[in-house]
Amino acid sequence: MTNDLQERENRLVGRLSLDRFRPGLVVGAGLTGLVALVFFYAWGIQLRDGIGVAGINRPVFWGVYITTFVFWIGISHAGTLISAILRVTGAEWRRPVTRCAEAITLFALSVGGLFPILHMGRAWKVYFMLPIPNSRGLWPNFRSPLMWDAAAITAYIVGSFLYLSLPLIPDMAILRDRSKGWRRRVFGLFALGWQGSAQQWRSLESGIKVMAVVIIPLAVSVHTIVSWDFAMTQVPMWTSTIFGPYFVVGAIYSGIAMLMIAMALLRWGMDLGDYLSDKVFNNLGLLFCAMTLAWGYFTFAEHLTVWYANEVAEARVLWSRFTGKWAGPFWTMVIVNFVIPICVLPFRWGRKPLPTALVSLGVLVGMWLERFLIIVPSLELPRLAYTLGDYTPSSIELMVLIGSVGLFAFFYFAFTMNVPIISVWEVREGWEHENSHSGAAAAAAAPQTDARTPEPAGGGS
Amino acid sequence: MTRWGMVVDTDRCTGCEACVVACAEENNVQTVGEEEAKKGRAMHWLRIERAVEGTFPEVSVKFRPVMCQQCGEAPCEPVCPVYATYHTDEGLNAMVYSRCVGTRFCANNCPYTVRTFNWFDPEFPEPLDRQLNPDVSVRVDGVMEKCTFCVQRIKEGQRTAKGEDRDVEDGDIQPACASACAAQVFTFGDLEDPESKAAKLSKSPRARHLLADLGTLPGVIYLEDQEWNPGTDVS
Amino acid sequence: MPCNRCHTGVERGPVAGLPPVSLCVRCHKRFIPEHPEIVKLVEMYESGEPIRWRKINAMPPAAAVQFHHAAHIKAAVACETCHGDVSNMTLAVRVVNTADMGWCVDCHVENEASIDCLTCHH
Amino acid sequence: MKRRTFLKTSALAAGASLLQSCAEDEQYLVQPLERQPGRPGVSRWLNSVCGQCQAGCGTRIRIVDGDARKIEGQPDHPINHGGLCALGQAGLQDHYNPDRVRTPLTRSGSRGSAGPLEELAWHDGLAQAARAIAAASPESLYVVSGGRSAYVDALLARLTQALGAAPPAIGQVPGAETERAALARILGPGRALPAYDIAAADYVLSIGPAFLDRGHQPVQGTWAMAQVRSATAGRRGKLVQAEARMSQTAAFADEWLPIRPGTEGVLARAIAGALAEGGLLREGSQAALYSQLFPAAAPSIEEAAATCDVPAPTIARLAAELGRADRPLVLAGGSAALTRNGEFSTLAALAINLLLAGFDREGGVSVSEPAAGYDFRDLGEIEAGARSGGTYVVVEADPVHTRPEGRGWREALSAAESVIVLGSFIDETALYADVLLPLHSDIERFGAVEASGIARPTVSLARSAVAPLYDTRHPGEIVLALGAALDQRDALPWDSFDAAAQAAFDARYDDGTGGAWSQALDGGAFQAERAEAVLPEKLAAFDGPEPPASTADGELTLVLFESAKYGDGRGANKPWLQELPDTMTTFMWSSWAEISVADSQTQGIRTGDLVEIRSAQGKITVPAAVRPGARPGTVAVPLGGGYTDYGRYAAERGENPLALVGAETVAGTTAAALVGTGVSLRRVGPGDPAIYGRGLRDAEQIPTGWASMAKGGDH
Repeated sequence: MTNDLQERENRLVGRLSLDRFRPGLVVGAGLTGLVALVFFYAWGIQLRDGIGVAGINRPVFWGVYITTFVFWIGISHAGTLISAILRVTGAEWRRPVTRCAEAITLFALSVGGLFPILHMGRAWKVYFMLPIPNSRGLWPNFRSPLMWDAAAITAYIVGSFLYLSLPLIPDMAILRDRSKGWRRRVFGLFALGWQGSAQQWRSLESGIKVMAVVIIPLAVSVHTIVSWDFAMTQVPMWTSTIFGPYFVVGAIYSGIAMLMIAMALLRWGMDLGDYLSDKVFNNLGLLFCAMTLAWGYFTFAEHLTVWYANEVAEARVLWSRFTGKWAGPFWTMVIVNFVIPICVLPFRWGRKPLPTALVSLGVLVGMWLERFLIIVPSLELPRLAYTLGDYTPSSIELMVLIGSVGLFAFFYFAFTMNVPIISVWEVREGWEHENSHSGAAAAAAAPQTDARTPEPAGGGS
Repeated sequence: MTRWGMVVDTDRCTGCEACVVACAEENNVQTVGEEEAKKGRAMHWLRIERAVEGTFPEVSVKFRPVMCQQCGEAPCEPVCPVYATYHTDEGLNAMVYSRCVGTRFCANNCPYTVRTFNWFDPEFPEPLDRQLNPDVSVRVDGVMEKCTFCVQRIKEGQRTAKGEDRDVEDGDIQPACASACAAQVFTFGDLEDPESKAAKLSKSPRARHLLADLGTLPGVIYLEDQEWNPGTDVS
Repeated sequence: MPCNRCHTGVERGPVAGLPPVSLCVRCHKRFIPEHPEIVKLVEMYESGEPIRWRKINAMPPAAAVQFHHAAHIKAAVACETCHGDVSNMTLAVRVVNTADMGWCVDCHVENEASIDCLTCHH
Repeated sequence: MKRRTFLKTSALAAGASLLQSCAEDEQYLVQPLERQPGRPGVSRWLNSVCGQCQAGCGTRIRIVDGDARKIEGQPDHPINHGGLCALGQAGLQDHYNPDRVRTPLTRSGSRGSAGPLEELAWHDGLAQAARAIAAASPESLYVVSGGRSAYVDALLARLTQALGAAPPAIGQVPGAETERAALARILGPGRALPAYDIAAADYVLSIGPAFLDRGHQPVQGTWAMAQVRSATAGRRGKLVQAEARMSQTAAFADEWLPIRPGTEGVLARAIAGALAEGGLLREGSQAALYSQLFPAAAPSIEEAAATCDVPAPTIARLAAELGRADRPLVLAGGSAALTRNGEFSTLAALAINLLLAGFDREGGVSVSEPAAGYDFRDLGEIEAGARSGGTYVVVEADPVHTRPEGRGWREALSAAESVIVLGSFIDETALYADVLLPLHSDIERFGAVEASGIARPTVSLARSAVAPLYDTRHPGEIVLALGAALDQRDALPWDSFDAAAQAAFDARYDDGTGGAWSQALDGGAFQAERAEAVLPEKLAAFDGPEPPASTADGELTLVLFESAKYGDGRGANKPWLQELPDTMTTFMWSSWAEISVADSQTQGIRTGDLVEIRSAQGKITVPAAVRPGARPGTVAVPLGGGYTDYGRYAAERGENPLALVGAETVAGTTAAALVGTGVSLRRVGPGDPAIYGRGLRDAEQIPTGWASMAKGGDH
């Protein structure tokens, strides 16, 4: 039995093949790294010449940057939140998913977190927003939703980092024990002296459990607060009580979409079909489908109330989305975010890797458009109609947007190259559960397996 | 206490825009050039809105100068993460350029769209720079700016009064727009002082706030016979 | 010698100002006329070029500070408080980091002067 | 704005910018050699006279550390009462304009281009100019002045007289020549302009003049309308504007009559008829004089309604309101004076005041006497004459830009023997100059302006407020210097312009004590008593052409106007004014064509689209501004666009609509007919003009919700 498990573990680690040169990953990292350079190039131009190189103007003071900020923060909900929910609810099929989902969170947050700084007129003064005691006697304004944002995102990034790194410890130890030379020393460093003792397992398990419980409200709060950047204002169609849950649902929706794409690529590129199996896609697809419905419901509710109330300033924004200059993007969003998913995901054939990945691609585009359509039409149509605006993104903004995708992908490639993208010990733990269940059934003896404290046999070697 | 305020009699406004130029002249407001103006980045702190109602030949037009309303409950103030915009004891909605980090949140939340942003450093080709008002800081790129009620003139008036050991008298202080206006559209003064001209005018039955239902309690009071419907005042 | 003997603007306006070079020259023709710096001064005067002095206590433009000398003189702030003991300097140096807002604020707080931002920044 | 070059790497750029923002910029203090006026950093306010137009507003200049920082109106000035217009406010950008001519220049290339211009010493420049004038025969010496200062013009008149040449031609407000001619038909020959006491009127009917936009006295007009509307003056007065174009004045008016251009006279005649027939005449009404002037029966209200496109009941109501008002006033001229039959329109409107007992009473019409004792002629007189060769002296005027293309200034100046220009900028006329003598700005010069179009003769006076920035001179001083060089010391015996101005002033206004001059110089202005407008016993019947000018079928009528920000174009080189959104259209940095909603629909034109306007004379392509207030069948274009040169802010911006206008004159005068040219309109394609609140261009596309959709869209 132990040998069998060891065999399967060897095969998984082999697939992850961290010790081999993998041209696919290297080329991927290289290409996305180049795209990521575009991000820094464009930002550099902006710092040199002024924020005016972006297309934003008066009255559309926020544009692609804030859209993309919300987009990436939304993506970040993929991981940690989903993995935490699945962990807390004890969904067994989660095991191969958690690591690649949590990585998305961390990197999406890192990329998204750059945007509030990037969009500032004077990015070099960002320290004004930090509560550092200073001789001026000045303090940040904690009444501002932007400060709540900063606090929430910082907390989330710390929490996500911990939540990603805790379960990484045993895997690092596995890698340490399997490698030689300098690699062994490096992995050893990250393994933090993991020996696999019962005491260590207990601490790790309780740590992960606490983090899983903590991270869920944290994630919900982050996107709620992001939504309050808008909902707290007096801008037409931003002032909405449902923005909090609406944004959270949208965030999870886009997060799952990103996860689906990542999983499909991993499965295809690294031959991980045995682990990121059809069953995983199917289950996640069901969740995806549920989020489609939830997102559709919120979108419908949001627009219905505005339409029915017909308040002048809000109706102007609404109709610019329905039939005005933003009708194209709006109906595109409806189609890729709702119509297509709802035609595909309810069916078993639709929850296979390829269809879900394609649907997800559409959802990512749609969710970016959703944020764009929340921000731009409202700002273009302020209450005093004399200052009507008009916004077209500039090339710099588009470069930053594309570059940020590259930056995110580069992080992800680099991570996959160096860290097991599937949590080896968790998967192995799952096999142990399976075995003990089937073993118990076969023996038909008194159930004595203690599923509560999994004890990886062999001490990880 | 003092609450600086301005009464604007729209009935007299001819839309000549002398106030707009006077404001730029007094406050070192940069001109951005044609290309930037096309992008909607003109910096005027004060604009003359005009509403056209009806169809030919029954067309009527109204003019309305709109500048920072110096709200008592200003939507721009709480959203600034660094207190770059805040409320002073004298009822001014202050804007501290050197504190501004340029999130532009205040401008989004201003229902009057009166805040303007420095997208680039200003350029004053020599010798236009010699016209700059030394009492007003020239703003650098990346900071927000807006009508200040000519705070430099308020400070100057208060300093003069203090130097002469007296209180500031009604009419001592005039913002640039008010002193430029041939039609005497603007009346500036202390709304808390019941004897001031502005306070008296603000009690007029024609007095109203712009977008009053937002509860921003502006310090600018318009004298107009009826409020424009914000939904139909474009043309 | 009192500072305001030459920097005459200090009691009346925002800036202290510099005396005209002719005034410097008039006195210095009698006092230490052979000092090399004074010789330079007289030469510059005679060449008809106004003299450009580098500002020691300069506010960066981005600080958007409007400092008013007369208001401080009226409040009986000594010149030395900010400028140091210039009379004993051969070359004026910055003794106080006037670009450090905390320094200004401390003094304002101590003397119960206004610490409203608009007092200085506009 | 910087053009981004994508050469530097992002890392370098980012690093450089961060370093730059950390580094403390070096700052310098300049120590002056000698004592400067004023205290360092402390502002002084000195009086000056605005020279941006002929109105003569008194200004005060805020000076800090020797530099002018701000212009404001003099609070107690009799003309502007503390106010100023946008053009006047922007006067500092004349003074500090980076494109000002800084030294005398002479041409070494061919005329008409910015070609090589060489710097010149004043001595040589004056000598060259004097040689050219001396070489010219008196008949072919043409002196043209922009009319900014009557006292400079008086010196020019003396010089031309001494040389035996024709008097200087003075550029004037559009319509002025016609208004003067019309007034002369009532008050007898003379060169006075009608002046209106608007502030004291309680009912103002303006048939033509957009007197708040520009015109003779825009700032005083604005002040006066504030008095008319002042709640403190008891009953609020009323303003009715009859004008083909919806000007700012029309927009401000309580009622606007979008009259068919060229029919203003018919409306005025019909109102007069209704007044007489409706028993609305009052004590003092000069009905007899009126019927001598217009012996024919007035058109009926219905006829007028059909001709003018103004509803008959409205005409009847206007007559009734005029008749019942305490101090009614009818303003004449302006845009109505610019059509082919402008003299009839102006006279018919002016003559209503006869029926209202409006001459020489409070809130009525009086005369604005021409400035002290000098002879002048209209620009049109030069244009009408045969010109070949000739020597031109142009003082603060730009006839090449501001006169219709059909008036032939380019050809005349190209063929001239020599062209001497006194000006501050390389404008279109200066492009033809052989010698360009640069002038002091308004605030640098000794200001002496005699206002026109104001009832009480008013002289605004001020000393130089700031030291000259460059090697420039006062135009009056240049004329004196030319006089001296031409051995005309007898005609121009003064050493300085202020002495010359004082002599002219004293000759007219001094009571013998000499105190008026110095008092006015210190106080900013002098105001004499109102000149009486003595009505004659009998008037000759008007014999000029009456029928409205009509355009061919399918053609639109071109309406040219002076916008509040560009004026005749002089505002175009000031960035503040270029970036000022035109109040009615919100266009910036460009000229535009105002097109009615109806006309736009037939061609599918939207605001911002480029349209080609074509006339028999030429064509221009400008962005369209579709205006609900534009009269169908008209196209209105502001003057002041399309400079080929005039500095960086004006050059190649918009188009000059005068390219469309031929040699047509207002019948009976030599004035250019700026309204009434027949044009065709064609959409060229989409354009990209700078429009404030750019969404406004798509206002018609803004959805406003289901409630208004049900009503069929309301915007």
